[in-house]
Amino acid sequence: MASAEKESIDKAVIEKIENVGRNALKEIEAGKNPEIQIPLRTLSNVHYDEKERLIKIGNAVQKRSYLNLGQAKRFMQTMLIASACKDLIKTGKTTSIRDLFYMTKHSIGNTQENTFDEQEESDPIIEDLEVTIDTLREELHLFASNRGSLVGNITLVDSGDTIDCRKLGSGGWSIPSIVEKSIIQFKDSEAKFVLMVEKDAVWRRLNEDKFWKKHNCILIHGQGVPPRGVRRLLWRFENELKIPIYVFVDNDPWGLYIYSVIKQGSINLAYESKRMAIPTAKFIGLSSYDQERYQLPKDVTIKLNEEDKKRANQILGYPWFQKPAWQKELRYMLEKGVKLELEALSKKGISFVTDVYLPEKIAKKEWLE
Amino acid sequence: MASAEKESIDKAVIEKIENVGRNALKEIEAGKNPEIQIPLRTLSNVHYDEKERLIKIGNAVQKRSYLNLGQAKRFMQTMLIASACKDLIKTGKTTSIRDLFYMTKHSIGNTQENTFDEQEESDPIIEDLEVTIDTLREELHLFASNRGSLVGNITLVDSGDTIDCRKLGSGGWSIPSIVEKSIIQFKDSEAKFVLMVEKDAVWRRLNEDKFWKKHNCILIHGQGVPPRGVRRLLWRFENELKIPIYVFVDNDPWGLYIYSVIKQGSINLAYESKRMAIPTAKFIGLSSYDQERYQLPKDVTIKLNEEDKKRANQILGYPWFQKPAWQKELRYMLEKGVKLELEALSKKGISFVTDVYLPEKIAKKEWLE
Amino acid sequence: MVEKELTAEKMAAAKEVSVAEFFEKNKHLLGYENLQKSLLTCIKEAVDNSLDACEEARILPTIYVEIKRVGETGDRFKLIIEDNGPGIVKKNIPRIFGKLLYGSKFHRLKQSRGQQGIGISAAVLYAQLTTGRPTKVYSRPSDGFTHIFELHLNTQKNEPEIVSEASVTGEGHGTRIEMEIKGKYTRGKQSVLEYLLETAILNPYCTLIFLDPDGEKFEFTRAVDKLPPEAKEIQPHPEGIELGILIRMLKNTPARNLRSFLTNEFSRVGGTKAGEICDVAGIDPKVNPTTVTRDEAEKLLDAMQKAKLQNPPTDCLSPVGQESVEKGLKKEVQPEFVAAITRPPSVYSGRPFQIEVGIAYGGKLESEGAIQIYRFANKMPLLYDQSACAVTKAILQTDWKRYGLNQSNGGLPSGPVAVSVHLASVWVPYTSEGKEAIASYPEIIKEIKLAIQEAGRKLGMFLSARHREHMLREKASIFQRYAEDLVASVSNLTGKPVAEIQVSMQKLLDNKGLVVDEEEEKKEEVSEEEESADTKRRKEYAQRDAGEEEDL
Amino acid sequence: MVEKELTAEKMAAAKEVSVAEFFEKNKHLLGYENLQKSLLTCIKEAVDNSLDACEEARILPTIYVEIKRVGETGDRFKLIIEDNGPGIVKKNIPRIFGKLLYGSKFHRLKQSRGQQGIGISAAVLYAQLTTGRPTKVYSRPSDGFTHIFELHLNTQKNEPEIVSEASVTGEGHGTRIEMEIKGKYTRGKQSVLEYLLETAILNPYCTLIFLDPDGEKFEFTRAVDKLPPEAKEIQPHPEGIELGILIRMLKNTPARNLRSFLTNEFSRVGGTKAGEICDVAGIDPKVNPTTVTRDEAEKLLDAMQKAKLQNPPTDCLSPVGQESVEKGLKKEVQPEFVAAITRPPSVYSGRPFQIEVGIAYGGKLESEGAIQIYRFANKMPLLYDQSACAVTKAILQTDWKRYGLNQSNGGLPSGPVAVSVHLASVWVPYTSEGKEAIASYPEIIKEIKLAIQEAGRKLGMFLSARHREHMLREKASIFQRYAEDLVASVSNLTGKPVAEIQVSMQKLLDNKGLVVDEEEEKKEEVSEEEESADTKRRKEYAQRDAGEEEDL
Repeated sequence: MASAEKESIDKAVIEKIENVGRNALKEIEAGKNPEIQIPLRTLSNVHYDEKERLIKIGNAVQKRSYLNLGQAKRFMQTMLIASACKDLIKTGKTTSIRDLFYMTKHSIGNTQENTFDEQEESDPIIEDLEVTIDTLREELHLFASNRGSLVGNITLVDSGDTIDCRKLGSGGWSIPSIVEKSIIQFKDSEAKFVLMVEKDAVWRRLNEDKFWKKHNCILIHGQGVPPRGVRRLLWRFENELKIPIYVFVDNDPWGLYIYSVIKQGSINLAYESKRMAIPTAKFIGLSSYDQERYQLPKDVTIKLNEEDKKRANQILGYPWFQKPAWQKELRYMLEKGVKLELEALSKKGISFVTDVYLPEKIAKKEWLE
Repeated sequence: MASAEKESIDKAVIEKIENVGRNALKEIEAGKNPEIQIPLRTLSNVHYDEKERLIKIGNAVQKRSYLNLGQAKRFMQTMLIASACKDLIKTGKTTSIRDLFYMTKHSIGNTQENTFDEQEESDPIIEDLEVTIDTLREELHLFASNRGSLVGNITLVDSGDTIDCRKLGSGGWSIPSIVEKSIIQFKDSEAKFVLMVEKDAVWRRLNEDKFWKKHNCILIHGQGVPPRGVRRLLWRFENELKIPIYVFVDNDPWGLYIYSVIKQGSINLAYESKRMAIPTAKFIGLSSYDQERYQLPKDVTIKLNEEDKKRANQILGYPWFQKPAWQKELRYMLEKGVKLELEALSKKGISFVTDVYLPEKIAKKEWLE
Repeated sequence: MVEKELTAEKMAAAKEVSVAEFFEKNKHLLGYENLQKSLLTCIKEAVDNSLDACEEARILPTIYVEIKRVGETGDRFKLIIEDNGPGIVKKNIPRIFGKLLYGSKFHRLKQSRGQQGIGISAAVLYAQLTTGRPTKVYSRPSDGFTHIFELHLNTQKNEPEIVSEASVTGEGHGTRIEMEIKGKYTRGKQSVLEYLLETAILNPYCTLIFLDPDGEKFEFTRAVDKLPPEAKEIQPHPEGIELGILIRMLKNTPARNLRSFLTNEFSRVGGTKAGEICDVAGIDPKVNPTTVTRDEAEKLLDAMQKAKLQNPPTDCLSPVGQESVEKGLKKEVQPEFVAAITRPPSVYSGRPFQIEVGIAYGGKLESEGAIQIYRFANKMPLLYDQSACAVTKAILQTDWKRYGLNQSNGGLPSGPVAVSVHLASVWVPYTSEGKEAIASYPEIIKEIKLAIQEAGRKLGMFLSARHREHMLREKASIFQRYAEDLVASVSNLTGKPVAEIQVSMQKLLDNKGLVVDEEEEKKEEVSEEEESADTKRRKEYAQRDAGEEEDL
Repeated sequence: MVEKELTAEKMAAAKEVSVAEFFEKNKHLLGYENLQKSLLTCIKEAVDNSLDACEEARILPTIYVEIKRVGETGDRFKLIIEDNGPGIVKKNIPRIFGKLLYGSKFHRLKQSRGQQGIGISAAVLYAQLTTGRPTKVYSRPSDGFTHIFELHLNTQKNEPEIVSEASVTGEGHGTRIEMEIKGKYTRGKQSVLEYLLETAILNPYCTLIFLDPDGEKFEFTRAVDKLPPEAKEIQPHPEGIELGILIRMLKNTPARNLRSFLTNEFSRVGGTKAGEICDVAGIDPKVNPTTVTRDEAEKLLDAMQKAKLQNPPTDCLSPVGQESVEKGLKKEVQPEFVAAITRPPSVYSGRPFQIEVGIAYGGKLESEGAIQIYRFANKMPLLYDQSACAVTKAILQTDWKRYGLNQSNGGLPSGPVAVSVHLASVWVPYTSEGKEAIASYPEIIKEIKLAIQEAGRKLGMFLSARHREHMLREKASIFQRYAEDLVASVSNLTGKPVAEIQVSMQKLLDNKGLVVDEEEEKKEEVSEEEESADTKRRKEYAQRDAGEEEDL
């Protein structure tokens, strides 16, 4: 680990965490109701920055105070999490958010009540802390469970180990939750682009066909909505290697939303958009128009269910979905009433996706931006 | 790929698949109702072989014929899948079971009906075919989605690439679905045992603490119930490297069942037990007795819910759960009415599991067999 | 505080009230609750009387009904009901229409629509109360004249008041009534039209013509040229007698001794039985009935009810008959299938009754929602209070799934079905004076259920035959449907050309496609079930953590 | 087939039926449907009469009720009802008990329990019908004697038959009735005990003593020493008059001219109004009423009903009063809280009525299941047909959640609550003669709902005060509960010792813990809500594929 840099970050973060406690203490000693102001992570407090093409968080805050029936417990929990994070950083360990839940869970005094009952309670408090002191999850020495794999024309250094991603066979490299420079460094890459695939089965097909070798690229999947680690890695590829990111997802509202999250950021992590969103990312497929374009048989389509339709209509209304091409794409999907999964391309032959679809799309620059 | 061996396997499998079609044709031409006999994969048709310590499939079969209203469609589907698998092997491609679903899904004649509507329909047919012609999933050139990662004191060759698993940083090697000798070879291992962990967060903690280096082992997680690839890999480690497999799971009926699956096989894949079950595998934790043994605070326990209790009572009745130690373990869990997750160990300190728990268990040989 | 106590003397200003005053004040008890129901009740009383009179005179009834709007308020109607019945002799006209509780049917034990002598005079009372107008009656009793009366009802005296009276020459027979009332005309459920339709369903031997206030004409034409059998009057049966009634009969009998009292005034009591009864009661059969004391009467009643007597005679009943039930449903409902059952007579509380049930299926019947229920008592449709009626209860207690219909737990069955249930009895036990629902005597419910079951079995046979035919066609088409893919797959697996396999396949289907051994089919299903149980187990386990597969 | 046509002459054997015969045959219309209900009806008719008589005589009622088993069949009972009322003068006794439709209350417009003069004589008829026994009446009408009669009712004539008669010296006043009937004694819902309990709830100025067939004694003791106000008799109001009635009144009036007819025989019609009405109708006010024609009467009625008249006088009503409603519920239900409302009188169809509502909460009331409903009409409990009653409908139409109770959609509210609703009126519109449910006139439903709302608001205030108190206590304990962990965390974050922070914290809690500004609290809750909406969104999205987190 690049320890000097790491140490200075750790020190700064501890200072910020301690400030939270100091402010509370000041108010308690002054006989005031102690209060924390937490930037709001809601639809109403994010906006789409047209210039930077990012979702950004606004200035609205929620106040959380102790002497308030609905907030007392959460106020205490916030301090508890802050205190635990300080300890974590001090001992130089990194742990999962589930671990942190167990570390801070205990019964309160002599009651039957616990500080936390479910991880669902502690996770949002961690996010609250991140956004309040403007610090990354990773800087708090925390990670979520990881997902996603990588192969391709690049060599990485991971915690000091050199990994040649051209030689990882069928499995590939598991992408960890924390991919910051202090842990992962890039070395020796000839890749011309990154192909980010929603699903691992398709990734596997592409890897088996050595797509990344033929087309000289890095192949990544995030198994659904890509976790922070994958998003942050993509961001670093784009920024450090200066290569484009192509996103290849199911043709349904969820797939398109994954693309939007990669490209523009998400509501919940709007405060991290600058460090995670990639405005130049390109949507390579599946498009609602691909069925006609590639003459896919009708029977590979799946009817949109109520949830799909609801979600489609919901994201149609988001300010960052107002680009005419996106609206057209989504409305056409709703009009046809069907969705397409990536696997549907297999109908045209097992390696259709590798030999025809992707090369054509990239060559023709047929993507949604 | 070790192509000579592979080719001869492929040829044998194709012959077996074709036989299914030939038998049907013979009956059709003889004016008889064509029928397939499929070994039953049910609780009633498996037994526990005390000697081999494996769950084995019995001789009962279900008959599936075409001229039977309830079976006609499934009979046709079975032939359809067999035919598609033949094509797959002939073209030398490997694909996911989801891909196979899409490849065989189409509308029937001029009707609105499809050959398959959901993957849930085609998956059991694939299993039927496997067991009927006594062939592995992998030999049919099929894989399910993969899960699981590996680090440790071993070097592997994966599809020709040499991978040093000591140098995979925090991410590790993603374990593919197919780990047969023709694809993965072992090279250069000093590991003294394999530690199979249920959860990736714990695996990550152990990897960060370089547990595998300190204790000279291979570290694997299967993210829940280990998929075929992980089970087959464990089996090969045990058989080829002659090192013990330690299983480290949550203390709940599901965790114990994962151990049983690894050790003795499962009902549904009873016909594969010989190639997947590892009777020497050892249950290292968490045990219901660990709470007292390691003085874990009460508040890390979680109450068993109704499903947990139902499952516990169900597996208590399985013939292969009749060993007194297992019964005692499960009954004590029910009696206490609580379960423990692996993360609970963090209460004793972030690296308690690495520094204290596992070394002690292994040293004292305190495991359930 | 001390209350001033009044003496009873001051409160003694009690006086007698006429029954007409009572019902004038309580007209809702007779079906005059609201304007819509009042209009229907007036029509119903007149039409029921016409039908009764025609049947008694053995005339095939033809009845004309007209409703006209009067004035501009929208709530005034003139009603005209004319029949081809026997007419009413001149001297009886005023009291039949102008006096409550006057009639020929009250004391008779014999099936008829009207029972109390209250219906038509209550309509006259209602007309007078709401519009002040007298009711006009034209009667031609085959005496060469038409007698025309305009009548009021004096409520304080419960006696008719004749406003005008005339007799003109006129041939033939029949009765025509004209009255003016306040009311409300509607269509749909519980309307005049529905009442006439249902009347036509169960009384297919009558013709009904209806001219509604909008000038639309409806004709329900006779489909059967035979009247139901004539009902005979009978004596009461000991089983249905109460002590108070017996005491009164003993006091009023013309019989000279107890034995002849018993044999003459009760049905099913012969000389020997009468002797036995007196023996058991310990009373001399020769004693004068008027001297029997209350305590003796009690013993006598006990003995009468314990004696093993035959059921009462059933010629007092006039069922419509299986054929007419069927024909009525056929002509008005136009279904695909009809089954009807007339049960043998039975008895509740010593009173004979008989159940007839018709079930119609398909055709013009609505296939969505609950089945249609037509309820009849003594050939009259019951339009209100369906849920309180014994008929509905019997239908709810029947397991209709057995007969091939859908039925949710505790609910009415659903499907394109109409069920008509007719209770014929000398005394219909209504739950209220509005004559809207039959009380739930266990004997009655039991008989209705038996009749429904008999007819239901016929429906079930019809439906299962239809289903079997459908299944056979379905079966053939299913085997055919999957054949193409099956053949293509087998061809790919074996290398044999599709065309050749196709020929063998078609031969197989033609020979065996429709005649698979049922026993075999069953056995195979069992193992399929077992298979799905395993699938279920796997799914259960998968619930633990969606996305995890056990070992797929 | 040719039918033989009978002449009308042969069918003319019509005859008159007495009202007693009618009700003997239709006794279910009067509440004698089954043995259990018949027993209750007999008791009820006697007790209601006793209460009416006492109130009219301004005597605080004390009523003794006894039921004894007779014989061994288990279905025979002797009923004894004795009161301290004014008694009945000797000459009236036979007809009050032995003649239907005889009484002082039928033609009066004034609130009382009995209305028809049918109740107690129907009980006598029922006793005679089922056991043949006469009813025995002891009356002491303050004339120094006790008059003792044994009575039957001659049904054919609807006249009393005196079996025995005697007068012995006896002081004081009161009436005692003894009758023997067939019946069935039960406890629980719709039982005699329930009837007496509910009577005691709404009539807390009476004392009831009951000895049941098992010898158990129940006493419901007077809690109020004041009778409700006496009801006065009034004239009818033009709004409630029908044309037929008006015509009859015109014919029978002693008034010499139309103007005085209008002012004398109707309430709220003064001389000026009478003149106006005649003007509008176009009839000379000096005309003799008996010469008014039907058509003129129609115009007159129209004018009367269009004239703007005051509502009818309301001294014909005798509400129990808010205080008594409260005291009655308190003494018999023993709740934690009671609220009662007596609404001002209102009018439906020209008839004055008044609603009283009491709501009891907690205490001995059952906290599981639906609330208890007590329905009363003219101070009498209604035990049957709850679902058909206007009271139930009004309760269902009320939004009880507003008053702090649970209520599922379209259902009765639940909780430890009893609601008593009393309708007092000169004419209670029952849905049937069994006097079991109040008909759903919109005016009545509206008044009931208003009364419930008024009382409900009081209940709501009580419950929310209780809730607030509970919340304050809860609040203090919550802030205290989390303080330890909070202090420990802050100490770890700041390095300040726990003990020191603890002191500041405790000071803060003591000062501010219970007095947080409500406005502030509200504002903060809003943002918390917004936050949870976001969480919800994330969860929705997570549903797509369980196990996937968006970006955690």
